[in-house]
Amino acid sequence: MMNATLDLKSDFPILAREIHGRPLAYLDNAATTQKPLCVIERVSNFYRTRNSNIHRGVHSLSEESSTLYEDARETVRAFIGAGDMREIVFTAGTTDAINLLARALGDCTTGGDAPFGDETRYSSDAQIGEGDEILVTGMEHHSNLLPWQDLCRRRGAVLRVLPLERNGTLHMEDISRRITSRTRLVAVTHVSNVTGIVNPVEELVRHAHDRGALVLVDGAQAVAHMPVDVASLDCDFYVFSGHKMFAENGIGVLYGKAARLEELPPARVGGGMVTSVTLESRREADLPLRFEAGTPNYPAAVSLAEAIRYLQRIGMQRIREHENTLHEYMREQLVKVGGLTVYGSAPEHSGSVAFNLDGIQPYDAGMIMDRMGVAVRTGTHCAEPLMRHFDINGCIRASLALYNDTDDIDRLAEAVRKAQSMLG
Amino acid sequence: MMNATLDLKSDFPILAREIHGRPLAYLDNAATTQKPLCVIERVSNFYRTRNSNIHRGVHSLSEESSTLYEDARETVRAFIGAGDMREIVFTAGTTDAINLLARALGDCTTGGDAPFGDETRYSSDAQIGEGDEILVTGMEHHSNLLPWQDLCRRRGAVLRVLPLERNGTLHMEDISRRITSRTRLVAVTHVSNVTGIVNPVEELVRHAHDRGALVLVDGAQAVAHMPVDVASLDCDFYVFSGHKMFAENGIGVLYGKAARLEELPPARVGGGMVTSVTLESRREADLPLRFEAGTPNYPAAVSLAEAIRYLQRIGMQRIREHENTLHEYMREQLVKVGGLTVYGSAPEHSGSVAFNLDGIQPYDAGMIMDRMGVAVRTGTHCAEPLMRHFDINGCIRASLALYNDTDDIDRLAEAVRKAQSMLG
Amino acid sequence: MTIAEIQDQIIEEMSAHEDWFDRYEALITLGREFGAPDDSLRRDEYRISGCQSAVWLTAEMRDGRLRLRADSDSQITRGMLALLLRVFDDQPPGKVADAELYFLDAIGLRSNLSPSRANGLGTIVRAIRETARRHTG
Amino acid sequence: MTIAEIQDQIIEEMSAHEDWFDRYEALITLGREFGAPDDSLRRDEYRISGCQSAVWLTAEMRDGRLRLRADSDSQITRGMLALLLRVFDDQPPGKVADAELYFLDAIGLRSNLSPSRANGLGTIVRAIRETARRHTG
Ligand SMILES: Cc1ncc(COP(=O)(O)O)c(C=O)c1O
Ligand SMILES: Cc1ncc(COP(=O)(O)O)c(C=O)c1O
Repeated sequence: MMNATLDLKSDFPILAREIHGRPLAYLDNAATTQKPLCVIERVSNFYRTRNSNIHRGVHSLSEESSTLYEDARETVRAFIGAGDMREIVFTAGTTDAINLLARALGDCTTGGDAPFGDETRYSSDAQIGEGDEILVTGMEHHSNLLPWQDLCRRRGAVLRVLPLERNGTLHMEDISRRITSRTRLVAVTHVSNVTGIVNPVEELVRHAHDRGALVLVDGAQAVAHMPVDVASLDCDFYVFSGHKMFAENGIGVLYGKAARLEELPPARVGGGMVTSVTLESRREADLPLRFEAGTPNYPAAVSLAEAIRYLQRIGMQRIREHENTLHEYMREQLVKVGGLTVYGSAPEHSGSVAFNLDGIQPYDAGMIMDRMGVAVRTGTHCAEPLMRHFDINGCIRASLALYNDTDDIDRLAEAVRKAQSMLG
Repeated sequence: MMNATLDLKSDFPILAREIHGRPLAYLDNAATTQKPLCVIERVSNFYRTRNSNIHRGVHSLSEESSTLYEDARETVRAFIGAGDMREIVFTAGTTDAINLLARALGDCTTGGDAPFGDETRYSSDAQIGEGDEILVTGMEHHSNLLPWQDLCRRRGAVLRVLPLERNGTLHMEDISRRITSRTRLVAVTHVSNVTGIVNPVEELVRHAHDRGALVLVDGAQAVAHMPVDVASLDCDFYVFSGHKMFAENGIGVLYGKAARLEELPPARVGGGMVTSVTLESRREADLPLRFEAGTPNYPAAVSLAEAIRYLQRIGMQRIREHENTLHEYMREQLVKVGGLTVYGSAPEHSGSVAFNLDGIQPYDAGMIMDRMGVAVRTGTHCAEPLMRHFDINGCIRASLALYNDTDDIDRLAEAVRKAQSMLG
Repeated sequence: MTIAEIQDQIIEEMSAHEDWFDRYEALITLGREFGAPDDSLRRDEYRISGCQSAVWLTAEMRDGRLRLRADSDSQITRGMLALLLRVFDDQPPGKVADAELYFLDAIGLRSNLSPSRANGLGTIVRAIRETARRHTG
Repeated sequence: MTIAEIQDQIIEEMSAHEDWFDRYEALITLGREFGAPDDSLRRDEYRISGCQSAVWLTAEMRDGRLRLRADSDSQITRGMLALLLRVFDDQPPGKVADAELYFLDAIGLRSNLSPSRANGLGTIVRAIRETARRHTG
């Protein structure tokens, strides 16, 4: 059963750390992943030898930085199976990408007029307005909920919610009822950051496209854990964060089909996204630069490319199998410990397991587990509607990445027992 | 005259690089600065030993990261003389900070209603709307122009421009005419990123406050070069980028007076900026977290704190003197070379010198200078209105930082001569 | 007893517990003994924001002294509240506002005071002091 | 001459110039000899975006061959345009669209082709090829 095991801990310097005199068992990967040495050194070397601002500087350093930045874009493109580099917009992260998209979809008009900027380039039909509907699900991270809530309120659109089954999966039978001819956008997470449930995204996309709605998939919890191919998902937008996939912080991706991005005005403006400017007007650069106002975080993009190469050397399919095996083992071990409730179960899981110890506040348990060297996250996990669905105030979340092993899980079980004995 | 000379090149690994067989003379500091070894190693060590997502995780790594992040905020606060940590909002950079502010000032209302979110907390008076005026200057970077252009068009406000004198300084006599009772905001750069002209910000602030207008100062070209004290400037908002002050990319600061920030709704929403969420509503966190949706770039904040400590060890006043001396020397040397025009002159300069070689396109000159190992920037420098003011299509910009020395300037002069001889 | 005397007493009691687990075991026991959950207290208006666990706090003046009531859904936090109330409850508000708080440090809870701590002990202490300040002068 | 023959000729001529400065000196001379600035060409509608220097390009078909005109405000870019037009002007559009372009590499201008280059040589080549493609089939 453990044959798919990877053995990668030594690639990650931080995993050699001790916490309160015990080796670190890091199970907070859904919050952020640790970085392999190759990524840390890549960025450090970049700053030591290559760094210079990009944007068509003519000197050599600037050209080297620019080339590496565009190479990183190509690496990302290939990694997620996008057709064209113009479809890869670098952002500061998932939250940033979703906010950028939400603003572009609804906040670039002057009271009903066409969007402005390079007016002729955009389609005012692409703007979400009065009476339009946006559909989110009951398991979204706040970052894929609040921007849509706000957009709906600003533009007079209506936020609809696809409810969940008791087990935490999407209520798929409801889909044809919830996606109506007024639905303009479906915003859904690929993988729940709490339960680890993998959503049937392809099916959702088919339904949405049948009704003429666009689909944004929040891939923050997916890209580090399984092969992702935006072409076969056929979603219109896909977003994720570098820091959750072994790259440094401060970089994220907004993938959008070129035809969709072409329709949208830039919602963030400034240096680097224009080809000419007067005090009254501007001409905007082509995709993807149009959406990248300001100095981009090109060193973090370089780190993302390095992280992707690291992932590709291991192989996403192998990573998926390793984590599947561990995920099952973790659920088994928790059930064996007993005296606890696991939230959510579905045909397909990835990454996180959420649970609570009977009669014990997750915060208290987390404190004890930390002293056992086990890093888990407790609280609402930025998913309060999902907490309400399970009728809890919060829970413990243990979440996996490629470097975890059965030893980490055994340590988790031991720490849970300790918390139970102290708090029970 | 050279007595204020600093000798810091050896702190910056990249400055030992060769370009086309010649030592690098890096004079593109207004685009981005290089990083001292202490900053590069601080971040690398952070990722090796401390990294974990912040936001009130209970495990030790998360607490260490959180503490370092908040320590960085305190370091920034003290560095710019802000009164309170709540006034320091971390952003992805200057452009990001200005866009965030522009959205918060005008795009959080539903057609004339009060701003929403935690409605009771904000003042709808703080929102800029129909007929209100925003005043920018003729020397702004596109990042401090386009967001205001867009805001005006979205909200029916009017963009006014404070014109420049022939020498590139602000037309200060015009001020009382241009700041009217309808002026809501004055957006002005502290230092021009092209001419290096230092603007009389305190005077502008006094005029603006007399008329009840707020002032945003774009400090991107100031913070690395001179002591900055927001309390004595008395501006309402001050923004800058880490990467232009020896820190890593992907971090910037929006300083705002607490009373001003309190009035403003968050224009970017998601995880981390709320204390509770339902499908219909939210309660927002207090300042500054309210404005920091998503996983912040806490490692880059740590790098910014390290860069600030580096600056403080040298002393901002010494840096200012060193750069002043060099700046004068650079102007002198260029005049000595002859056959060129320097743009802009003012009582106070910092950082950049902009010029053109007679009859030679800046792009051509830049290519030749690069081959001489001298890195300058050519083009419009994201300041096209200023180019139009000087009636040029672009220019060469040589810009200083604390590690530059007279040798760099001599190399600049030599490279200029070479370009003239090849192209003249 | 004065605030200082109570702190010294607590330090003496807790010093019996050598390692972290013993100390927290004691804290949890204190939390358990802290009294039954009080629904009149567990109301949104009394809730202190900024702690991961729910914490409720009220105060009133009686005979020139600050009378505090507090509760939490976390056992560990209840244990900390038990200690804090032992120190601060039934003291003159001026003393509460200004007292040097050294016992947390001495019994190894100091790190819990930092503003970024999820338990918000620092937040609770700040809330108590502010309440006290409102009741002085 | 065919596109390949012209490229070989250019490579031979330029190989006389050993170091970068000589080569660019030659390029600049080519640029100077490229002809006077042509105002009928220097119009916004002909401008190629994405280069730091201004580049204008037009094409028409004459006798089954692509007739190109181009200009730039940069001397160095004019030199490059001189070479590109020597290779591509007055050739059948199908050949222009598909020809392997190896001379830039051989004379040390290859790095100028990368999309992030400020001079946009790559952008110019792409624009020429697209124009040619529009005039084929
Ligand atoms: C004066 C000024 N403002 C704003 C910016 C934009 O800064 P960033 O690109 O870091 O967002 C710059 C630099 O590019 C600048 O020089
Ligand atoms: C599903 C999901 N969406 C969005 C986010 C937000 O990502 P970030 O904080 O990197 O912007 C997260 C993680 O926090 C997440 O798990």
